[in-house]
Amino acid sequence: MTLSIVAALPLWAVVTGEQLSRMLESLERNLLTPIPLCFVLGIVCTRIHGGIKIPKELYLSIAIFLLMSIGFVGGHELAHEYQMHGVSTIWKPALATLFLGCLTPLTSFVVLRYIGGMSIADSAGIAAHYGSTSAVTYAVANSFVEQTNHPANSFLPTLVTILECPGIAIALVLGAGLSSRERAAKATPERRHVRESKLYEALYEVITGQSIMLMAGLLVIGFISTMFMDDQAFQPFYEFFQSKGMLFRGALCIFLLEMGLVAGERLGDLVKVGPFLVAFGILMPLVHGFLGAYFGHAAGLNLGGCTVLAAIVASASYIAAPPAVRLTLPEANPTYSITAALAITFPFNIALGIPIYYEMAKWLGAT
Amino acid sequence: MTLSIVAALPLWAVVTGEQLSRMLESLERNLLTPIPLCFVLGIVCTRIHGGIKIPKELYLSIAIFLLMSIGFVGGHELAHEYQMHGVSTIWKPALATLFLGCLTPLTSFVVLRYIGGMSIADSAGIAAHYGSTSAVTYAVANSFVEQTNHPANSFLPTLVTILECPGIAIALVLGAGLSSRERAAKATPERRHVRESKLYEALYEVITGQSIMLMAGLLVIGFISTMFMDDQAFQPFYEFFQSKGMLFRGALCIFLLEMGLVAGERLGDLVKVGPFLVAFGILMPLVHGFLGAYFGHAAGLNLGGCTVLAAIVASASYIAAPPAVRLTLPEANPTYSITAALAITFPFNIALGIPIYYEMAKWLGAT
Amino acid sequence: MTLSIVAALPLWAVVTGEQLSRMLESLERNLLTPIPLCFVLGIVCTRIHGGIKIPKELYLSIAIFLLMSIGFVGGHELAHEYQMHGVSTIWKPALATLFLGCLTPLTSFVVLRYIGGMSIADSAGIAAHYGSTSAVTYAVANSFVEQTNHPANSFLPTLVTILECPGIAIALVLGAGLSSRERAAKATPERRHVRESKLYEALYEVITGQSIMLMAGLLVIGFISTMFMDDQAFQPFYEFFQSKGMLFRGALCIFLLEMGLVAGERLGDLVKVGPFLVAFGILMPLVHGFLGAYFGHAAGLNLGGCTVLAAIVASASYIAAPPAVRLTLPEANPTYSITAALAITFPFNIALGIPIYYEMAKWLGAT
Amino acid sequence: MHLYPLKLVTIVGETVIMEDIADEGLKLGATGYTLSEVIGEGSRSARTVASTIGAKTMKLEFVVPMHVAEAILTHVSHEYFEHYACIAWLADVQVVRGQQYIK
Amino acid sequence: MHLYPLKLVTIVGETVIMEDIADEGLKLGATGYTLSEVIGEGSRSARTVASTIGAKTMKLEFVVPMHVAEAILTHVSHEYFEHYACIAWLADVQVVRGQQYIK
Amino acid sequence: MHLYPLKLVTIVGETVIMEDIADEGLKLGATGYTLSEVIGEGSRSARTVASTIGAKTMKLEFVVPMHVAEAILTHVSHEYFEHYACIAWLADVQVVRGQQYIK
Ligand SMILES: Nc1ncnc2c1ncn2[C@@H]1O[C@H](COP(=O)(O)O)[C@@H](O)[C@H]1O
Ligand SMILES: Nc1ncnc2c1ncn2[C@@H]1O[C@H](COP(=O)(O)O)[C@@H](O)[C@H]1O
Ligand SMILES: Nc1ncnc2c1ncn2[C@@H]1O[C@H](COP(=O)(O)O)[C@@H](O)[C@H]1O
Ligand code: NA
Ligand code: NA
Ligand code: NA
Repeated sequence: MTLSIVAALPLWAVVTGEQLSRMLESLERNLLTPIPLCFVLGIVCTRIHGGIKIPKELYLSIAIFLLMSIGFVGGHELAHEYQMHGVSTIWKPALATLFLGCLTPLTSFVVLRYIGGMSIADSAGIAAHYGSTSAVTYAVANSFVEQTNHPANSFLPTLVTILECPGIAIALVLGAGLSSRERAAKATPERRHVRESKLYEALYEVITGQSIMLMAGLLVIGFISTMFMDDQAFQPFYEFFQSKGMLFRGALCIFLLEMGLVAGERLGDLVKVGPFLVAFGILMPLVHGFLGAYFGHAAGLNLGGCTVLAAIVASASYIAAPPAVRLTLPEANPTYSITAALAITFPFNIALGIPIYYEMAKWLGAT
Repeated sequence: MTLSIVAALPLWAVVTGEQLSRMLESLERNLLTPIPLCFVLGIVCTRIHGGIKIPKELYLSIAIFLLMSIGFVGGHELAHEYQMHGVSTIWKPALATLFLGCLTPLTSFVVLRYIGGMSIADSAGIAAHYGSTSAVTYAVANSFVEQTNHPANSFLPTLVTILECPGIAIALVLGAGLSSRERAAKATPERRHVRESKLYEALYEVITGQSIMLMAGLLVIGFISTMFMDDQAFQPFYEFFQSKGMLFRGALCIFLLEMGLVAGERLGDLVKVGPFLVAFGILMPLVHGFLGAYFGHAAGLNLGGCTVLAAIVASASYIAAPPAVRLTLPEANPTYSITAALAITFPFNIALGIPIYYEMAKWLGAT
Repeated sequence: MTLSIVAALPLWAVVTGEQLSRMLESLERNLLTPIPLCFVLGIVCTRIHGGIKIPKELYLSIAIFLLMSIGFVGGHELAHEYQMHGVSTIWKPALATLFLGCLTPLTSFVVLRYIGGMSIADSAGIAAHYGSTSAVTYAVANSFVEQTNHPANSFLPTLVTILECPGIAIALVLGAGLSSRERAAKATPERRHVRESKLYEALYEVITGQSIMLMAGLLVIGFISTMFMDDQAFQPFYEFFQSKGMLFRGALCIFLLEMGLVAGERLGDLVKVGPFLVAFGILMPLVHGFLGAYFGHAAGLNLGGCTVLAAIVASASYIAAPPAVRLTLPEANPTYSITAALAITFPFNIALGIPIYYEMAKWLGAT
Repeated sequence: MHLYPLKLVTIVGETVIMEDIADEGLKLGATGYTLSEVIGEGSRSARTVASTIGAKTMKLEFVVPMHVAEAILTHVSHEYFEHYACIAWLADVQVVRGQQYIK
Repeated sequence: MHLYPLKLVTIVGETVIMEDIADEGLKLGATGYTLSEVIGEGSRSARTVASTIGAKTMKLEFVVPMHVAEAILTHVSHEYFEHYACIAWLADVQVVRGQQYIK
Repeated sequence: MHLYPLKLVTIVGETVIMEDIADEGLKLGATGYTLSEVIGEGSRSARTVASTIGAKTMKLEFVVPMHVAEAILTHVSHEYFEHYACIAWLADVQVVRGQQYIK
């Protein structure tokens, strides 16, 4: 972990002149577009106690649509990739992603527990969030690289799917294991049993959760239909789901408006979580993002691909992780993890992180 | 009823060689597309206790959109047909459909009561479901024939609207009449009166129910606007509602995902309903489908039209029928009717039925 | 006030021959299109106790989408206007709109209180509705003028935003002020204090309400993104929100269906509100519409622009106004204001008002 | 604060009958009712994950004097208990300005 | 299992005032509240099929000691009963670890 | 009209645990339950305007005999009161054909 921080340092030393101005420009191009502006509108609205209320069902429906889209388009692109190259181009990035999915909950846990001095439950709980990924961050990163004319490799949605579960699972097992050892003395056997069954339940729910089922399911569906349908019949489905299309982009705007409303509310909790967690919510993604770009580049991803992989590795889950953590590690304070993931890391990634990962990837030599 | 089974028999005798392989191919073309695959995803998800949850409001909104689409496009096509041929091409298929709408609840009731030995209330309740139709089966059948390049006659949506009510009404009246005669001895006059008023209420609710109001209403609206608006102004409305468009296809995917989730749950009830009802849920649609194709052909429908008419006659309602039956025939066990309609007949039609009806129509000489 | 009625009178005297037949024709072109027909379907459905039920969340989602669309497209057009002409073409219409927004609650109040003899609370409550505007009436008027090939000036959505608040605020302050003076004798100081705090609360909620936040927010977002994004990246967002597009038109159809369902229910209350309010609900919009067309023309709007401004000035709010009035003027009977706004003025504007305002604008010389 | 003792009648049952019961309650003497959507599981009704088509459940409450409570419960028990999934109970409540809920 | 006797205050009324009443209840001494959407019909409020724009109704519950219950009911009765559609009642409940709901 | 005295157990708490508690209640002897979505504020839970991601709350009711009520409340109090936001209370009710809710 400390190693990777050291590895990241040089990057900051060399950020100068031209690069900085290019970053500012790409920042502007990234920020002054409807998607992040809707997020800002949401925050502003909450802070001035404005009246925007997105019905829960609209939010959930958009989430379903976005996950299905990412999966379907991913399956479609995967089929093309597979038809052209077999699995030769994919297996390395897939392995790298799996590795990153196992590494990031551990780096997060170590930093939180040993540098931040947080409790086992809190450390593991937050690590579960940072070990998983945020599909919306993926979508925003993806449209960023498309706007810079460096579209990511076609199989990136597949990598999002791979990154979804392992991090949460590892952090939960770690947290439950360590804290049960701590409690061992006082807990009755019966209560330990209850705890364990909740852990299995939560793990199973993570693995078969909505995000995974929809993304992986539609990935398979997109793959199969691309293989077997003729183009004309496939067209309307592709138009409906495609991530450059008006529905996806428009849905993202509304989704980010709601995310802004929620994040705005959480801003008040920044004081409660303290300066360490604020720093963690910004620096940990930078480290993870660097690792993502580094291993993505090593596995052969292009510039867009490295950027997007960095963004999803750096992102923190706020949909799948919270209920799983709440059920398994009830002593963990949900305010910490949700505020960090949603009010710090998410806006940081959307606004500044993605252009930074892009520069990182460039600096690493990705093209 | 037995007559029609006899009439259907020869069909099976001649299914050989080339026809079978053609059916397998069309099956593949039918099944390996997003719409049925989403249904399968829903079933798989429920069986493994996965986490997909479609908000009720999204489901209802999609249902509203689909019904409006079917009506609007139907009205638009009807206007074209009317402008070209007057009512000359339409009245025969319309009459045939009405006849089938009155026949199918009776065939169903007779089979259930006298072959299956089910109670009056259960027989009538299930007959109400099979006498009506499923708009989603229509939509899937319609996209099937479009994919085979044999689009159905333009006025098929009008026939769906005609088929919606009569079957339910006839079955409810039959069931209420017969079972009240049975109960006559023990029932007090006051209770008989309550029963009757519930029957009228249910009948009225069927006739003015959401499905009918939306389909018939939008049919009229589509008809009028086609007549009076110029093409350019009409265009955006047509794009929104059109059944080949991305919205309709995409909405169908999400709808079938939810149908799969519900059907998956009902699969557990297959044991409860017993082998007779499972057989009924497969064979009755085949018989009704054959009748649909036969009378459709006789009334002059084309190949696609016969197929779609067969599919909607063969389909069973699971939206309009259940509450009407529950209110009028409370002794009927809803598990029987909903499981048969939703977990047997619906998937059977989607997966196998439609290609079979297509072959039937072909075999009958439709082109 | 009486002055403006006098000013409107000549208009009626000159409606003859050719003009009338042209109005009938434009009426037909306006009425026999899906949007008003969906409204009629909703009314018919309610009156015959039909079963159409639009989920509340779908209605709210569509409202959000429509407001965002109006704002976004407005911002986009404003940016173009601004790039070409600076603020030179806009400031006059903006001032005229602001003036009308302050005038209409006063004209309404005076008519209701002194001609209609209604209570202070009721007069102010209804005036709050008529002082604000209905975004859906805007949308319908806008598509009307587009269909007549006289599209409104590009900055009309900006004027809708300006018209949203002042009318409600003025009427509430007026009503609260006058009725508190009346009550002064009997009210305890503590209760007066409660009343005042509710007034401030309600005013703040009007100014930061959902309609304003979404319209003004997206106006800014549309403006900024038009300025800073390149066309290709902007395209999908524009397609999603654009008011001539299929999503906007289709969403309007569903929205008007629900409006029809609600208005149909309120029709029964027409008897309760009495003939004066029915007349008010038709004549007040004609007066306000004339004022809108007049000042719009004076401020340099084109024919479409005058028509649309007249329509929005003539329209009455039924989303933002009701809760604000309920909270501030609890003695006001909500049946009066909502029935007038929703069951009289809204359908009158949709069906007859808009073509009349179009003729008014033409008669005033707008081109 | 003057409170008046009345009865709170609560009925939970399948959606298809609940609006009818609400209307019948008004006819039997209630001055109003409160209805809400719930998720229920009982001897005859099962909770279903996908609640879109599966049996839905509603909860209905009446604040009424004792004789109206009895009339409602008797009616519901006779007309609906046999064939529909439902449960009904009675509780004591003290109602603000309670006399106005007696017709 | 130690249970502590407290009062359950239930208020059903039009949505526009219910969040205010919830906040006022907290100020009058309640430690929390539970709010839910319902459909209601009463002497001043009518059930409307299309509930999107029509008057909506909410139900609000407080678990509180008697003196807070009285304060809340008195407040609601004075401030809201005259002009708004609402009903309020009181019931006896036994609360788990009930002391923590007394401020 | 024969009514049978039973207990109404009400538990309000964060959504993540409520389905589990419902199932555990059935195991402890309840014959059914009624669950609904609410909005809640308490000492450990805050009402959030944007309820999409924030902590959500549910209300759960069991109609049960006294010994089952005690078992459920003891269980909930031991397993959930420490770390989760929840409240639980008991009330007396008279249930129509109440014997059938005793297993
Ligand atoms: N013991 C119980 N406690 C609370 N609610 C119950 C109970 N039994 C049944 N219910 C409710 O009443 C509905 C119908 O019950 P049943 O007729 O037993 O299927 C269920 O869906 C539950 O919502
Ligand atoms: N007798 C009653 N029983 C149950 N709920 C009632 C009763 N009367 C009124 N309500 C509720 O209280 C709300 C306001 O009642 P009201 O002020 O009578 O219009 C209604 O919408 C109902 O939800
Ligand atoms: N005094 C109270 N009265 C009514 N409901 C309460 C009360 N306190 C807590 N609740 C409910 O119980 C939930 C959990 O409370 P708590 O554990 O205090 O945060 C809250 O979200 C409320 O819905
Ligand atoms: Na991550
Ligand atoms: Na049928
Ligand atoms: Na106005």
